[in-house]
Amino acid sequence: MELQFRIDAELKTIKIEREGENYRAQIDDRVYAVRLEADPAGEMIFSANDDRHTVFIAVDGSKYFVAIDGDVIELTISDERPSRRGNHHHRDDSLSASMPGQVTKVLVNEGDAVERGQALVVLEAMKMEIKITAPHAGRVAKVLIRQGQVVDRGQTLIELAE
Amino acid sequence: MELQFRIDAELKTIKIEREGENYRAQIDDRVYAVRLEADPAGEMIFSANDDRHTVFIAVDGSKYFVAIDGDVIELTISDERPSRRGNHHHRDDSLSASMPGQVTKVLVNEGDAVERGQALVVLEAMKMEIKITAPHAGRVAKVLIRQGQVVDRGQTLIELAE
Amino acid sequence: MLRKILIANRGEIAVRIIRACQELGIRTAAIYSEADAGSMHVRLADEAIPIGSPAPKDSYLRGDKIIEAARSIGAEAIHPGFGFLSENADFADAVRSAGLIFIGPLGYSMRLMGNKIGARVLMQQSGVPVVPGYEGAVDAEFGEAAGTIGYPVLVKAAFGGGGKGMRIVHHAADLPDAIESAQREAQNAFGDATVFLEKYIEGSRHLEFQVFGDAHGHVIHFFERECSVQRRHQKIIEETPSPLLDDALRDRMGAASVAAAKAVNYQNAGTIEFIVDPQTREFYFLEMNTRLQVEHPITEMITGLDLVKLQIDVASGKELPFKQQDITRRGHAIECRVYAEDPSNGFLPSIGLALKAIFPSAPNVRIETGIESGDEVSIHYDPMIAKVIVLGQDRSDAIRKMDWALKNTIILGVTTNVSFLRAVLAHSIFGRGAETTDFIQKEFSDWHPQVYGTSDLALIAVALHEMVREAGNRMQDASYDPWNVKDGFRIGG
Amino acid sequence: MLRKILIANRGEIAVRIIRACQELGIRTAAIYSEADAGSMHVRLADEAIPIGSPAPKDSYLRGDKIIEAARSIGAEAIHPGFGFLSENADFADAVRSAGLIFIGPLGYSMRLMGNKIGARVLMQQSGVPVVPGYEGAVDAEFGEAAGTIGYPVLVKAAFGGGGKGMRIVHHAADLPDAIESAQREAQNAFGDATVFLEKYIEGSRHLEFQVFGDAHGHVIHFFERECSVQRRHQKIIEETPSPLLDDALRDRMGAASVAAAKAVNYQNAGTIEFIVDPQTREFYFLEMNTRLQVEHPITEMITGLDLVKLQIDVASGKELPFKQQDITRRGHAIECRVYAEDPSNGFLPSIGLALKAIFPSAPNVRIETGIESGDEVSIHYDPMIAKVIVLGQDRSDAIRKMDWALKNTIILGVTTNVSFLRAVLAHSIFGRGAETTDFIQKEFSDWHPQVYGTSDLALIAVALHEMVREAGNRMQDASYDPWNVKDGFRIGG
Repeated sequence: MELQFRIDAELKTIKIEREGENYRAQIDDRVYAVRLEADPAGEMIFSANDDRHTVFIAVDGSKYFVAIDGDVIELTISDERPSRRGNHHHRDDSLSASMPGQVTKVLVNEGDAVERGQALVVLEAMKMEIKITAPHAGRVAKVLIRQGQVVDRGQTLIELAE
Repeated sequence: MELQFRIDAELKTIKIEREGENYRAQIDDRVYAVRLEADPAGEMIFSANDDRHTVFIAVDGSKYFVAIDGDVIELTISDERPSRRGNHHHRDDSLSASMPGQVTKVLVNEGDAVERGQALVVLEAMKMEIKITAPHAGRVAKVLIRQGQVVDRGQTLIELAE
Repeated sequence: MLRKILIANRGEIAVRIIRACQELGIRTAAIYSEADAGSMHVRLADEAIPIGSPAPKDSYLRGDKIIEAARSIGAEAIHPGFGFLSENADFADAVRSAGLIFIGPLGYSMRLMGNKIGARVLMQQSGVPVVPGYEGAVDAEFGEAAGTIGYPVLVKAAFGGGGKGMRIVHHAADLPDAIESAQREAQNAFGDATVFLEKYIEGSRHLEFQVFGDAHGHVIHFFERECSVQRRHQKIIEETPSPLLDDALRDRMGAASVAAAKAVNYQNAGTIEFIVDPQTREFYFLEMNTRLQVEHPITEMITGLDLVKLQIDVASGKELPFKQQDITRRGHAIECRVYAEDPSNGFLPSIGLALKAIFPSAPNVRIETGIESGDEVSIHYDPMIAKVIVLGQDRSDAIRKMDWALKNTIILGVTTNVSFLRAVLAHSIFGRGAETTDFIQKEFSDWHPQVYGTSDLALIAVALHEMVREAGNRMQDASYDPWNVKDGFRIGG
Repeated sequence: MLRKILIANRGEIAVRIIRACQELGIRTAAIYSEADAGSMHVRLADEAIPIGSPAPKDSYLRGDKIIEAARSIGAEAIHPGFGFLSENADFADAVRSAGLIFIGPLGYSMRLMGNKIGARVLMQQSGVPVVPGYEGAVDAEFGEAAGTIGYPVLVKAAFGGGGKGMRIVHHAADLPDAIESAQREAQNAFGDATVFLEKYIEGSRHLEFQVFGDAHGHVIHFFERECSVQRRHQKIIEETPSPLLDDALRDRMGAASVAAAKAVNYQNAGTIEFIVDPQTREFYFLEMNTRLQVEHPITEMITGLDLVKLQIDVASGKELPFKQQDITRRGHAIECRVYAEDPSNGFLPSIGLALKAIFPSAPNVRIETGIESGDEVSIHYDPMIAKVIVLGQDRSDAIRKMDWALKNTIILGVTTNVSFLRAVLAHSIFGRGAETTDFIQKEFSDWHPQVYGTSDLALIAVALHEMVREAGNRMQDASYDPWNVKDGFRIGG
């Protein structure tokens, strides 16, 4: 099985195959002999090249959250499979509200060129403001909301073009 | 839905029906208006005639374990449905080892009449002895083990006839 | 003993109060907004009453509905927790007018302490030092007063809180604008434009003393809490004892705290907040929090007391069962607040489903939380989802234990500050107990989580997970495949 | 500081030691029998080494394999826990001969205390009172000695334990038979037929003192534990302080405990067990347990110490970091042992799958367990599956808190003694602190769980569960039904 994930911005590929009772995994040119020791619900103990690790995994659609040695890593699977939930997901080029709230500011217009990390929209809920920023440089293709509007979680706010 | 359970030796019948969003349950002549409030995995909060209860449920084949207000109650479903696990179960008239161990004593012979609660077989494991007793009065139909034999959990030791 | 208490709050503090009541054999009633229908405090209470829509002003701030609910179910007392209505004097009065017990101080005490200018004056009269400042009413005199105090100065709203209506002014030229904008913000936020001046003490520390009064005129304190580790004016790590204090200073501040509480006839649990200048070791009264504090567990850890049980006893009219000299402490306690927020992105709240929430269990590790795996972290309320509290034999033992506890605090699905908290604990300034209120801002403005060499392991874990799941699916599919159920089923159905 | 420790044990004590090591940054290696491959201590350790088949003699008692394992993975020390090899002097010596640190006392001390006759003599020489008795070697003199002691007397095996080789004799006529059968049983069980006599004190209490020695000649004690609540000679509830002791008697027994430990050059954690006659308030040395004790957490709760960390420090050669007068206690602690056993059926072990194991989390409630939901409770090992420990402000607060904690200890799938423990806590004899070692036998021989009015609720719960499951199944079946996947699929496949 070959799987592709994004971690932060980076695209990573892992090949994994059964090898008798165990597994063989390859990432770039790094090869790991993997042994699954225990697999209670959502927890997993495995050894990779004889080092033992306990990880906790949670899945939300195409997103995987992995807790390992005290760190949490978020991976997004990037193959063509339909997601198991079917909602909450949006294409790469649209930006959605990460929380329900009120749009207090729209900082860009359609056609604007934007930098990676540039603030596009400000949402407010309770006493907190949240800035929605551009995940990559590009051009604003569509602005789908206006100031003062109340939006739901997951609602698309802006469409970006590469 | 009508379900029959054994609690200790007693046979109990409950009728339960949907009633809009809620349920109506009847046990003997006692009627309960039941509302399911929450149902996280293995836990359940419901109100029966407006009294609120939190219960924990675990199922093992035909056995149900229910923790309610600090007590644990064991119920065995007694309908004809095939069990979901398919093993671990034995008919009413055979007695099986409740633990793996060594048979240290066989106290009855085939054909013996036995009282309810009478010790039939003694098992030993670690430094503990366990007596296997008759669940009801009857006659020993078959003795399937001999002294000194090592038995597995669930292995049938004795068959009783009513 | 009370028989039934309504808890006018939600989240971890509601859960903590419910558990104390369960121990005491007191029945509990929860209230909940529509957003909280399935949440932990609702699941744990004996009864639960819906109180309105998610916005706090329509639910947890609806004092009228809450009092009505308490009466309708026969509760004898209301515990306000912290936040929401806990420092609302009108609510406290209304609860008492309705013939119920309010588990907290008198409305009278709350009002005196709620007005920061009045409180400053009262404290000075009671011999409690306050930050040098000016609380005159004439705008024209502010300039001269600021000159006398010495820049930088702080413009603060009389009825403010949470940093609103507050300005730091470094130069005399900026003062008029700062006063005007602070007044405008205060008017908007608190309905009162009154502001006053305080000297701004750079590099100061934030300490507080837990006080407790009863209805019989007794007030004692339960030592200090060091609360200097803050982000956006909110505490994230608290500890006790404070590494700054020696016994002499502790005694002086304790005596000042008791005097402050006595000045307002304080009853039940309260906290006197101080600013301490670590250079001069001078301390100044800042304000009083007239309620139980988020960080009360660290005081419980070192004193062995249960402050919530004590609140219930004292609210029922009992005398404090001990005197100042009976209160001893042992060990060193730390609390870390786990927030659903992103420390590498301005500590903005991160909301969503806590797919997994696993907390450590070990000797002298205490967890206070209002969520369990699968619970939603909602935008409507405070993003604090848990408190991890440890008691160590000494400070270094406590830090080590806290690091272990945080490493074993697994929250998946929402971004939290857990890794950040561990980084703060590991910082040398924190290590030598030298934290000041600007510590986080100065040392962690560029912080990002470091994931050394674990991304390969995460990939392997997820790939393994997919392999196992796929194998499981194949088995399940097979078992559900009608083609396999019976021979001869395939043709003709 | 040690870098890696092998834990030669299983279950909750292995888990507790692993967690202490994790806090200290020490790597841990677990060992496991085939029966324990997936168990909690194996999951938590950094490394895990299979050591043999399920029977203890083939795995957890295989000192040779364990030492070999420790050397092969580069562990510097072995912690034996309790039970298994923990009191085996030959194992302790072998570990040390292999160049490893044994986290426990010297083999020398274990041997002196392991011989009960020798220990009696040594204690008398050291001024520690022992139960009036007779340890002569000539059978013919037993009768005369028993007459002098006064009936009832206890015949005990010199190398015995767990009630084997022990007989209570009420009448002189029964003595010869009792001696003969005790000798036979002792020979079979322990390979040595030597027996001795002790006066049997009816209605006595069982108390013990936690002692700790270092390699520098210091020995101190950490107060007592009251362990009179026993079934089949096994403790099920322990508490500290003991309701029986006043400070004068506590000091005398503490001094005797330290003297006893010093008499055998005792190092590391140990426990001096006493019988106390509640009528005369006389105390008698019973035996020394030369290891950490199951109930050590209650001592930790009242003293604020971590005995396992202290064991590691002292075994590494460090001096005890405090003197007797530094040791203080606060509050009242209780431990309840949760056994997989049926208290209404002779406390026989009940083995099986712990389908669900949910433990309470609350301030001053500590859980020590080696199982999680889904784990097997195996016949091969001790049926104790968890310890629930609480610290209260006083005894009644602790009892109340323990009742709450047990009510919220949910174990489904195996029968446990949880309801029984709650019944014991609620008994008036326990309530007034008057428990004696025959308390359970006298008051609870006919005990059966009382399920008042909850069977209807259980039926409703299970019926609801079935309704919900059925509805879920219908949905799942539908989603897996290939007939629904596509129109036209039905005909011709």
